[in-house]
Amino acid sequence: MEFLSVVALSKNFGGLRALHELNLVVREGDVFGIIGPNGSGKTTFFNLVTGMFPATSGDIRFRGEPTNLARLPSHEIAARGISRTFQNQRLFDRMTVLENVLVGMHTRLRSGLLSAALRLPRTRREEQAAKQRALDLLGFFGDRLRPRAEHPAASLSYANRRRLEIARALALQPKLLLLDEPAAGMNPTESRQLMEDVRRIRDGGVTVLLIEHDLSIVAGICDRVAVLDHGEKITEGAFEQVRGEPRVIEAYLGRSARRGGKARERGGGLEAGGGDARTR
Amino acid sequence: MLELVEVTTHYGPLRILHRVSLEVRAGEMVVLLGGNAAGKSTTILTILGAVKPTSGSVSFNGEAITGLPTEQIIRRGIALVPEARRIFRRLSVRENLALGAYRRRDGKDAIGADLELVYSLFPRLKERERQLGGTLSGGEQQMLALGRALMARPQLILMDEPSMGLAPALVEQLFELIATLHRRGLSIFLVEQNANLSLSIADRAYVLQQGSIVLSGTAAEVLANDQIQRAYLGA
Amino acid sequence: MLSGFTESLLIFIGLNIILGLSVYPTFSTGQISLGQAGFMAIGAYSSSILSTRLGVPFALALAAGGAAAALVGALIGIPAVRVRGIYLLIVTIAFNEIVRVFFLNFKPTGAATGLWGMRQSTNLAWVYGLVVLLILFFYNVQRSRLGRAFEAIRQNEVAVGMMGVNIARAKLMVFALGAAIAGLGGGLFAHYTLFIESELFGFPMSAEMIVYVVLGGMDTFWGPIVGAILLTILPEWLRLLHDWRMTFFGLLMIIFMIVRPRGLVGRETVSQLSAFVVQRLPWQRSPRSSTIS
Amino acid sequence: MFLQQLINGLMLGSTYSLLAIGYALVSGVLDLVHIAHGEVFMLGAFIGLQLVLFAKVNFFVAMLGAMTATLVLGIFIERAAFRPLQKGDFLSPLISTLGVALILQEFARNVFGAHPVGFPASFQIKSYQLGFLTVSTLHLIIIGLAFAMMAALHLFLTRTTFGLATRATAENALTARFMGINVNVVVVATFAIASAMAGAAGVLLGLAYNAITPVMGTQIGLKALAIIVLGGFGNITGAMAGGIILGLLEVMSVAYVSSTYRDAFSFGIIMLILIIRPTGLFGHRVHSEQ
Repeated sequence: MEFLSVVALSKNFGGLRALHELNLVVREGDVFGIIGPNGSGKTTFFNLVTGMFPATSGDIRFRGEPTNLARLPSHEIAARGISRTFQNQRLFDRMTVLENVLVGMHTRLRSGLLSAALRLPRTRREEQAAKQRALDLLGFFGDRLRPRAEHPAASLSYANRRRLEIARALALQPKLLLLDEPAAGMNPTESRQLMEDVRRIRDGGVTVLLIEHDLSIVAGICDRVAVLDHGEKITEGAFEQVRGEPRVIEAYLGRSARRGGKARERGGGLEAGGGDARTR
Repeated sequence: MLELVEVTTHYGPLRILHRVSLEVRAGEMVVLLGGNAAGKSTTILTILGAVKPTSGSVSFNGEAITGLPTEQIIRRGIALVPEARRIFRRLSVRENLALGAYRRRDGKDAIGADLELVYSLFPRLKERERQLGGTLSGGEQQMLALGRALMARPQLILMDEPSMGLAPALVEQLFELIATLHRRGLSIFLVEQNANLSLSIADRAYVLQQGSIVLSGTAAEVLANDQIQRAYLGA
Repeated sequence: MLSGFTESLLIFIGLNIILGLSVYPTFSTGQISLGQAGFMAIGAYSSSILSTRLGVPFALALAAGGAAAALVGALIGIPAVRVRGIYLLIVTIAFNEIVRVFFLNFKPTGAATGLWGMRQSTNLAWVYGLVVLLILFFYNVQRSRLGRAFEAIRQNEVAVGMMGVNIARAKLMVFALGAAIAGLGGGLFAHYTLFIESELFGFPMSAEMIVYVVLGGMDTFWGPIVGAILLTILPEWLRLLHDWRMTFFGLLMIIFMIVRPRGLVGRETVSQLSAFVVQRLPWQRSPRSSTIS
Repeated sequence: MFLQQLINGLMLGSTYSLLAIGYALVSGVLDLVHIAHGEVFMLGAFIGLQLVLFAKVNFFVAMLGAMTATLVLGIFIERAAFRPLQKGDFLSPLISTLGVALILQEFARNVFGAHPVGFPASFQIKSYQLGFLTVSTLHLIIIGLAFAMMAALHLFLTRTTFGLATRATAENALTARFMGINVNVVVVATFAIASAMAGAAGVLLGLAYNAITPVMGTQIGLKALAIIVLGGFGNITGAMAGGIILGLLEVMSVAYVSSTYRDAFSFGIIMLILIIRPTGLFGHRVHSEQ
């Protein structure tokens, strides 16, 4: 049984090919890196796995279940145990740190409108337990978040906001966690701590998919990586193997001007390549 | 011509640029290299007044332009080829080009002559001049964005990652064209991720990493330095 | 004993609180309904018909009015939750107009001549009983799983979907809820004024309800309450302005949007106030004191 | 009979279009809703009437006067109720212009009185019999002026550099800035033009119905809002078509269905269309990228 298998996954935006025929298998318990230059389709891939928009074609299967995730709305995907963080941070800024984590627990709580309105003992107990567990989750990051539980999320430092996103995603009790550039905006010390945190998450039994532009982090924690360029997977393997490959260097640094200069096309070649759907 | 002195910018609490100093002299082509999220686009937006620096100054032709409204900076002779092209999709090709010349006051004839010049550079645009921008292919949109900037008859062109999202063959074609424009005397400030190709056509280069300039020199020096590899592929 | 004037002012304050609160549920998910007067009309007309023509007891007629409005709210809500922002605004305005024109022409409810013959069953106890119930309701829901989901939808719809919240269902729920509250308010209104006509339930009424929320504050349910109180009392104080009261209101709205676009009562106002109160309650040990630093 | 209704519908529809087209322009450039646009329309009608009644000017002069007054009013509204607002919020401009609407309505009520007033035509109305069809000078003048103004706006937008800048700003204000366009000037001009057109529409509709009231702005403003949403928010051609369609629909529903349900009928159709096509009839499908 494959943990996450992606078969021929494609996404077009109008005429723009953001992701093309992606095939990928992620093993349970791995930290799997998705790398590639800007606009290579990494975030589009995350958005497809989490149901932010439907795929143009292709399959995403999770834990051997017959359902194709590429067709499901995001809340159903979340309920199956996949959660994520966002590259450009999507915290609930005007809610407290604790409330942010509690929203992450939504699928694990039961109470409906009526029992909430009447505040039945059952609801009260559930809330109490949820709060305790949310505090425990904040404690995952030591003293970084827990003492700030009652502060609005907007008041957190940048690194703490990244941590809160992770805590909120963990509140869903995911089997698979997608981290989209979790180290962006962190200084080197914070980045090192983050690597440690990701390892602890993995050791806790959560498989991790990771997009990261800081390749030293990728080198430090990823068991395997896939390299995307122009919406296609150009290679896959252990990072140390992959990083020396000419295609990868080319993807990152661009083709050397001295090679391939003759391969020009006039007119007919004027087509868009892949474009990442992200905006910054 | 263009000079940034110790420019620092923030986005909310996050510092994007840290004391960035760089310069483009008249007739030069300077490339600013950097990996994902290094602060390249922010540098461009700061030059154009769309992002206000927390400290430091920007000057153009010896005149401080820090904090001026964008349209006044444009009027001084800077044109932009924006990131992801950003052409007007609901306007025709010709109207897009006309907008490039919006700030010009040197008369219909001069503008008309430049339109012909742009059409001679990009015959494809002439064929499609009545089509809406949104119907063009990615490569054609890039041509249009470049043509639109040329229509301003600028002293300096800023280009924000023109290679992004284009097929490799097309990127080479584009860079050849940029090199031609430069040879004809245009000053260019090119922001790129594609290091090898842009260094092969530029005069000088700066390398931006996490918001700071970590390396600068002539294009040949930078190309030879192995630190560039590190700036992109990690330490 | 209250004077007639004071009592009627208090009743109208209470009614307006209820109407303001009817806007709040949709607001709490970041949506906006400019058609609440339509639901109010449905509640008012159906409860009045039940109490006058069929002799149904007041409480039952009132509940039925609320239920009818909720039902229509759910029916309208199913397609309405697919549209958002300006489009939802138009759908709700259009709904309001349709309801108004319907009652203007519907013979069994008096058409253009209006409907009367209700007994004055609405009194201070009924109005403020409902206000208290609603406050309890909103207070409890706000700190529950659903209340957090609503607030999260308002703050970041994309993220909340990926937290496993079924956004369409939540929006439908608040739409129907707001309709029910407006329906109850309409029933109380009809059994106090004893005369209703369709012109009462047009766009201006819906707009007024929105204004309670927007001026009072849209972050918590205390906002519409404060807004309704102020905006009902203020005109009474402003008698001296005579014919220029609306001008004063208009100016107030513009100034508020410039100076305090989230309204008078913000989230921080409420938390500061409640912390202040909690600290002064000798018998209450704050459960949160350990985490407030 | 049907042809007659068509002419009547066209007359009503062309004034709706005139109002809606300016509304679409403002909404497109600002990406916002301006609730008081209907009140500007109403004031235009009253000012035109005052000029005809008291200044005894010719109808066309009165219309120009009304347009000038509403143009100034539009600039004032932009200054007072739009520009000081924080950017990017959908609700604030809605409420602040609702405030403007309240003020303008009360102003009209206090100054001009709350009761409907007749709007005399200051020119000779002749009727021409074409078979079964009666076409009056009224029809011709209203339809003619409305279309002439819409054509003028069209020419302005497509043939002038400033019109081009306006369309560019409507599509993407930031990129427009990068072209050197002063977006603030474009916004003010847009308000001025749209308000002048609303004033003209007010005078024309007053003439067509021979009755104006201080509250008519709300109802017609809501209809115009519905029209521009129907036509695809900010889409000017869509707004023009939407106005004509709504005018025809209303006249036909009065003629063939029932006069009392007229407004319910048109709003019902608007609601139905929005529910089936959530971005309007002529709306651009927005990418779901972000």
